[in-house]
Amino acid sequence: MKMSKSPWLLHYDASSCNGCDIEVLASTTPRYDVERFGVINTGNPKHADILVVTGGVNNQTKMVLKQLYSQMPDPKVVIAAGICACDGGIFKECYNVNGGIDTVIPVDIYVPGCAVRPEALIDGVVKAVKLLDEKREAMKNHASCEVHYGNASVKEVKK
Amino acid sequence: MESILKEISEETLLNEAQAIRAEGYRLIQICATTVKEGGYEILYSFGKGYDEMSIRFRTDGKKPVQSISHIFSPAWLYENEIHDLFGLEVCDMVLDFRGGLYRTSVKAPFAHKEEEAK
Amino acid sequence: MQILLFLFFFTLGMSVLTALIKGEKIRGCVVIVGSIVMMVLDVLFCIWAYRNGVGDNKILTFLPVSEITEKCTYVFMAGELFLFALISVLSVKYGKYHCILLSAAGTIPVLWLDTTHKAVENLPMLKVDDLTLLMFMVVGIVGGLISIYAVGYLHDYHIHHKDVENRSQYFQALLFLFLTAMYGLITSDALSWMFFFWEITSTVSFLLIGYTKKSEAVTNSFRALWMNLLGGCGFMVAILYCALSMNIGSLTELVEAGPARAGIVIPVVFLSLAAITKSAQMPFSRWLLGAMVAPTPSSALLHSATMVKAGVYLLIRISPLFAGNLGGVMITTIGGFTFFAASLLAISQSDGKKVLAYSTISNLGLITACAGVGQPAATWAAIMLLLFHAVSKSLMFLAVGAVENATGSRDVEDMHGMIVKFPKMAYVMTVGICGMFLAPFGMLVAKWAALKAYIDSNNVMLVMFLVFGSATTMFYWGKWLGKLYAVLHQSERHRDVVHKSEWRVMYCLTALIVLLCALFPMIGTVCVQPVLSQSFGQTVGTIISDNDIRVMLMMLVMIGLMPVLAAFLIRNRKEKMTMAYMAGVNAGDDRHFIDSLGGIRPSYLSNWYMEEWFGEKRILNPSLYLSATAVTVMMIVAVGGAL
Amino acid sequence: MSALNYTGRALKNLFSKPATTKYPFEPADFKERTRGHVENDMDKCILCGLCQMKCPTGAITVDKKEQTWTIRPFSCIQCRCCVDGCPKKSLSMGRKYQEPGEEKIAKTFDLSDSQKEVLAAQAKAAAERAAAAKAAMEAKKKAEAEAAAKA
Amino acid sequence: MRMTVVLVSILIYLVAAPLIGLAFEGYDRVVSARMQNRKGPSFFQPLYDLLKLFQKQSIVVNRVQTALVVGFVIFTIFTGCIFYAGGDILLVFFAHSLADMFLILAAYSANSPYSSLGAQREFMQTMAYEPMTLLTAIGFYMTCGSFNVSDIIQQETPAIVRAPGIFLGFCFTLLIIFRKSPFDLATSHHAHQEMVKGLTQDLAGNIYGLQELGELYASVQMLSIAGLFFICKNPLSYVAAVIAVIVIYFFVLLADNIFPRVKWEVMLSSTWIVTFVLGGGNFLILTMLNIAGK
Amino acid sequence: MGNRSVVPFGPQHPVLPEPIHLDLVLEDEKVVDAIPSIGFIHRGLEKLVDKKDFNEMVYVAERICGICSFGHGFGYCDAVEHIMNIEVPKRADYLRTIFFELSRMHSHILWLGLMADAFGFESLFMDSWRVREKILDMFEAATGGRVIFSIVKIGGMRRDVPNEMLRDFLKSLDDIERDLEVIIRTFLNDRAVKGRLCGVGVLTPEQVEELGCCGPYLRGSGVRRDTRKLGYAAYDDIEFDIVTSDDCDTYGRTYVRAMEVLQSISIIRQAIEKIPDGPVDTLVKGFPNGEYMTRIEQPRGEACFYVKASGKKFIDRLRVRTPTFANIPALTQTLRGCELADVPILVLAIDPCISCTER
Ligand code: SF4
Ligand code: SF4
Ligand code: SF4
Ligand code: SF4
Ligand code: SF4
Ligand code: SF4
Ligand code: SF4
Ligand code: SF4
Repeated sequence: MKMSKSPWLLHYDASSCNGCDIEVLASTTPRYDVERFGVINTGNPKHADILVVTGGVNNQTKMVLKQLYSQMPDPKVVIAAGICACDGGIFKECYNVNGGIDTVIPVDIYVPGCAVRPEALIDGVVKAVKLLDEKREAMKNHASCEVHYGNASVKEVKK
Repeated sequence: MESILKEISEETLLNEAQAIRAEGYRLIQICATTVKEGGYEILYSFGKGYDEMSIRFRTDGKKPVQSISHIFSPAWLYENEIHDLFGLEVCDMVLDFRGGLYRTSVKAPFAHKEEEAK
Repeated sequence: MQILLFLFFFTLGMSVLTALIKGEKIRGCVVIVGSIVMMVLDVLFCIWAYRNGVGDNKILTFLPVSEITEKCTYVFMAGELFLFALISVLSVKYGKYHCILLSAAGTIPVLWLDTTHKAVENLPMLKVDDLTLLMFMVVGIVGGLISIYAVGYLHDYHIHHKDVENRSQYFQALLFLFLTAMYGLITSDALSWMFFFWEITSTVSFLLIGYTKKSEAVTNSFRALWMNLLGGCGFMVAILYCALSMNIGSLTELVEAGPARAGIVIPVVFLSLAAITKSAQMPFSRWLLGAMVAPTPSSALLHSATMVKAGVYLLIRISPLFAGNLGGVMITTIGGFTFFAASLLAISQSDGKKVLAYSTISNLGLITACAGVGQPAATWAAIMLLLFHAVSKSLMFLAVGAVENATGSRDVEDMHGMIVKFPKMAYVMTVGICGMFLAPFGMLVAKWAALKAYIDSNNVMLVMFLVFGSATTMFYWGKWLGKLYAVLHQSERHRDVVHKSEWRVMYCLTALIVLLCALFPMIGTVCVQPVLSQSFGQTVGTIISDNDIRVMLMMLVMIGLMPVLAAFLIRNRKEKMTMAYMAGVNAGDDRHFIDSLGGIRPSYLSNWYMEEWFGEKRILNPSLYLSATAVTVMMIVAVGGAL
Repeated sequence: MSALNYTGRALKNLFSKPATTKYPFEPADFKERTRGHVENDMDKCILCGLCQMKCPTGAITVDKKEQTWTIRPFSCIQCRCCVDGCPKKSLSMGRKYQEPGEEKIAKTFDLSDSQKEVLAAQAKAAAERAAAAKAAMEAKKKAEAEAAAKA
Repeated sequence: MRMTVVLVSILIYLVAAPLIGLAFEGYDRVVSARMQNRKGPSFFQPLYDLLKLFQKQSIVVNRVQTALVVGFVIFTIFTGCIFYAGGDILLVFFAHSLADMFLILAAYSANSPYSSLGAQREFMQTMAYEPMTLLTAIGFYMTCGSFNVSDIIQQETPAIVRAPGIFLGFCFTLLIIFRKSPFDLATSHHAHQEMVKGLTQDLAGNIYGLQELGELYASVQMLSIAGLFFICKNPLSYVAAVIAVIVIYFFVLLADNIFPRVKWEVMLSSTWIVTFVLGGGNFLILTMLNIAGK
Repeated sequence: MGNRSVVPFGPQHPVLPEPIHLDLVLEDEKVVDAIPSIGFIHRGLEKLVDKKDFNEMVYVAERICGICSFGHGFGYCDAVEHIMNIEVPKRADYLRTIFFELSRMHSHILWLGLMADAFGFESLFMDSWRVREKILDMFEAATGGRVIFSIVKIGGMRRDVPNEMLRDFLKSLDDIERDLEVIIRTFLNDRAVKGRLCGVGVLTPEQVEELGCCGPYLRGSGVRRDTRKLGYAAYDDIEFDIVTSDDCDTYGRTYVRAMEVLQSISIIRQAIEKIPDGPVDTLVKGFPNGEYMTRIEQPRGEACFYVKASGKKFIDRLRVRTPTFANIPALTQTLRGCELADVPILVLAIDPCISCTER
């Protein structure tokens, strides 16, 4: 069975303006109902396959994002939803904005829009789901599960 | 609606605030602005019904600003914000985040640039 | 017979001996050797008794009226006077005069009875039957083990409690004295003898509770004393009534008189009163909580495993008399209610010993209720409960005591992460806790039997108490168990300062629990069944079917195999370790998070106690008033009806 | 105060058609004014660079040398500012949004050939005009100089 | 002969229970979505979810937890085996709470705030529903004189006839057991609650899959018990039981969709009151009938 | 520490679509202490005045928040228009009013949905958001955006809305009103729902004034104040009553929001009826010079836009005091002593817009 049949998602707002967040949420509601594709909005990184991030990542939320990413089991896909998440958008030049999720964790799919449209998000999820399958294959071929940690693994602190 | 703006001096802040409180005003907002000539001005807006009354003073930012949070209880939020964004010291806040309200990448981003260079 | 007497005097001698030996080391050795000898004797005696036919439904009676018993009576009278004097002196010293009155009220009539020869004579004074033997095993084995444990424990206790005067000599002597009295109590058949031993246990308990001489200890000890003395008065009334108006002087005669005998309800009710004070049933439950100030071995031995069992032992003895009279109603109501209310109260406690105390009260309530039903099946359950409870609870007490000595706290909250910090202890406690409430361990089996018995006796109220009470029981044990299992990464292990001897005792008890679970069908048929045949003159049918027993044994085996299986499954797995979820703000590990001020704050996880719902403030007093009213009303109605 | 208020609606929903769109199995219907993405009619653009200046996120680059107009759709916030500001009305708002992708692409458009010619012609014309002006200027200067010399 | 019947039914249970469980969940997902005026996922979605979980990397917070989850699954399955072997229904409930205890300990072992809060609430829920489940077993005993499932299915009239109150009370507790609104306190199949995922917060990947598998077995078991109320000697009663279970489940789903989540106080008191009134009342009547019958 | 648990609540938490963080100290389920932390969304956009000119700042202002984006754009424009003494055409004023009220409707319905979600009433959440989509459709038809409209500008509106479209709006409003009936009834009358709302987070009228609260939070405690009565845009010409509730708890706040949705429908109907024809835009010349503070009533309450400029292309200071910011001290107050299960409800009760709070 393919992973793609059941993508569970975790949404995190890394300093967006809300516009994209409500659209992410709206895509789970009756009009767009992403549950048609098996999507469940889990609130829990440990159950999630897809991390949907909105907003351009600020200084304070950077660490949170990294942690959430590291707590998701492989295979996993990151979707940057909205222009802010893609490259910082109108807030790119703000002193506290990193500008784009990819400055902090690896991004697999960029979904543009300000705010991101639910349709675009659906397209993004469909793309992400294909990637999930690919990553699953890659995982099978690799002896280790460490496919995609990049800079996001959080070291355990020894006391 | 009427709207009054009164310039005061830094020393009289607490007295003024007390007087305004006694008249039954609530706090609307506190806002700091950098002044081109150097220093900062701090604007306190109060409301009573639909009326608005503001007081404002200038400070050079060297000595701490008095907190009015024990006169107007919600003031701690604004004052912490001013502390974090403008780098102004505010003393005697009822809830002091000690710079942790906004953990910005640039410390006190709104402060005068010269000070940063120092 | 000789073994019995030897055992009796050996234990008494141990008491005197330990009181005399000053040197701690030597005394320790003596106590350990003595305890082992005592246990051996105890077991030998049981074997001997069985070989002499006790198992075949025979009863061994000893000491028919003779010269010796006559003399014994004088010894006992002297003893009673001594107890009275002791209590009086201490009461005067601490200004608790009501105790003198109560003591006098209990002692004088009995003395009067003996001196005026109004007492029923020509009685066999001692009697050994299956129930006695069961109690022998409980008292002997648990008592011996705890005495051994006490050696190491007291040593540490005085290291940690510098403010308490070291009187361990006295403590150990009292333990042996208590064991002697307990042996006496369970072998006595004559009511007056039993009463004597009964009063000794009350007094020893009083002395042990006051061991530390702190003001709290003193207050609590006097509370225990007056309640127990009140019970003693009840006992005394029963003796007087039996002797004077029914010409009955022994338990056997009383039981043989049968529930139908006119007026029998009066001694039954008063004996029940004595029993519920001793077994700390509501409204007399508070003394047992107070008793927790005493060093742990005394809590384990007196206040959970043996002495408080004397009350329910008496009830089990007279349980045939409860069938269909108000005494039975009173006992079942009080027992059932105590079971439920005490387990609710246990939820709100975080002090390990207090939880244990409430749990003891609660379980004793269940046993009381079972005995009060007056049916063989229920009594079967009562005996089983008594057995399992004695073992599991004493283990729990010892474990909590050991933890307290090792970590300085006996609070359940501080046992967080025991599985990492102190794994051996966690496993021991797991067995103890599971033994108290989980299938397929002992207590649950007994509860199950109780439930069936209640249903079959059509006692709706008891069923409801049991059904709700077992749910609440699950809650407080479960959350304790949970605490042990929190895995705290990178935490320091506690230094294992628990003495080897203490460990051995705990291992023995652990093994005993598991063994009891595995063997309970056998125990049921070999040891318990005859008791019922003796007292009810009928056998009970299968209480738990073979099928169920098989299933439960399977479960036991599966639990035993769990670690192995899990190890096998986990082996060679590619797992990634992550930190526990903390809403994304872990500060490097899973014990700290980044707080609102941007600093690092330890996260702290506590169990629920729900003080507002189940706290002592909310429930205790209403329960006490309610049960006190119930007891009073029912006693008045019962006695009034009989007169 | 009543209970079970919602039962009716829940049951009614159960037996009625869901409100869910068919997208992506059927195309989405966008409104006429929907701001999807920016389109440039390269037949009209004169590479004046106004849009680049006006764009608040800097999503547009106008390269006059290469004669290209580039938009980075992953930076565009569909504010329509460029469209409103284009002097030639060469920009418009397409209704379909930019497709999500694995990379943040930039779309570069060459000026259409006809427009290149137009621009070239304009440039030429401008150059000629300039040349003419220069010539005129010089002629004027010369004339002035001559006049001065005469004087 | 009897042994073979037992073995065969256990075997069927082992294979069929997860499938039936998945079917019920699929039914849940589709019907819930439609009640919310959404199209919803396909009927097979729960199957996809489960299979996916087993393909995920396992990330753990510690190994004790894994062992405990394994214990939960094994004992849950074992509980069902007792039931389908015709065993003692009281024992079924006891074994069930043992299994549940493993799950709660697993949550405890994570030592994380939400797991631990979830564990506390799960205890609370267990405390709320346990009296009713015990009364259910007693109800069966009162109506047919035996705790054994194998005897219960042989009785003349189905238990529902004489124990309707107990049946209703049991259905009430099903809301807790299935973690449905208004009683989805410890965890629910969705997020969006103050506990995040509560009890299952720190289970991930295939370990979480295992836990889900266990829950499937458990829910089939509970539905079977609900069905048992309708079963008697008459083979047709099995059809009635199946229909009844489907209907009961529908009402569970309906309740899920028309109630907000309540607080634990409300859950505990309402469940206990229901237990006391419906369960206790019914039990009292049964007892009186018994006494009168004698 | 006894039986106290210390638990981080957020920033990533399913009941919080936006990250805020609370340090919760729990005794069983009871919250004995709660310290909020903001800053997870802080971008520092007020500082963008140095980089974007005063016209471009409209786009930034709109993106202060995606929920009442229109209000923020409008508030900023209004402040600048006051400084520059620009008279906005009447039609633009009416259009602004209509958009404002549509925003309020969508925001309140969104809130109702989230509230339903917070107490675990999933189908009610779904239903509310289904209805809300109809309002978004109207937005999209008129402005081309569902969330960010880019329709307001300094001096008026960027695009007119044709009268036919306004008439279509009226039809949609009828639909919405019908759909809302069951939803509002469930919120306000259902016993179980009331069980979750009544008596939760009680604040007396004195307390809310003292704590500087605003918006439905204020009116839910019985204080009659609505900044719309200041009469900006076309509010002077329109009749409406201030909705208040004397319940002083979360039920009161819910009541106010639910009733305000219906009120907005009536305001829009009046506005569409009265809207004059004409231009929607005036020419803006020069640069602003001076300072002004606009106060408007956003869905969540009173928002203040303080603009200071000194006659240059770039203004000196933009300061936005948003309603959520004003309500946070009250949130802190109500959290103490509540139950864990009420935390989401209390957090939602202020309708937190962290995005604008932290800017
Ligand atoms: S892309 Fe636009 S709508 Fe989305 S968060 Fe950024 S500014 Fe807001
Ligand atoms: S490996 Fe980790 S979990 Fe295991 S004991 Fe060590 S620190 Fe604890
Ligand atoms: S503003 Fe218009 S004409 Fe000028 S470069 Fe841009 S698209 Fe071309
Ligand atoms: S629409 Fe706005 S953001 Fe996009 S290119 Fe045009 S000006 Fe730039
Ligand atoms: S609140 Fe929970 S149950 Fe409701 S929709 Fe959200 S996740 Fe599902
Ligand atoms: S109050 Fe909130 S929703 Fe309204 S404009 Fe401000 S940020 Fe937007
Ligand atoms: S109110 Fe704010 S935080 Fe809550 S969902 Fe809406 S945008 Fe997000
Ligand atoms: S927090 Fe308020 S002002 Fe900010 S974006 Fe949200 S609704 Fe708008």
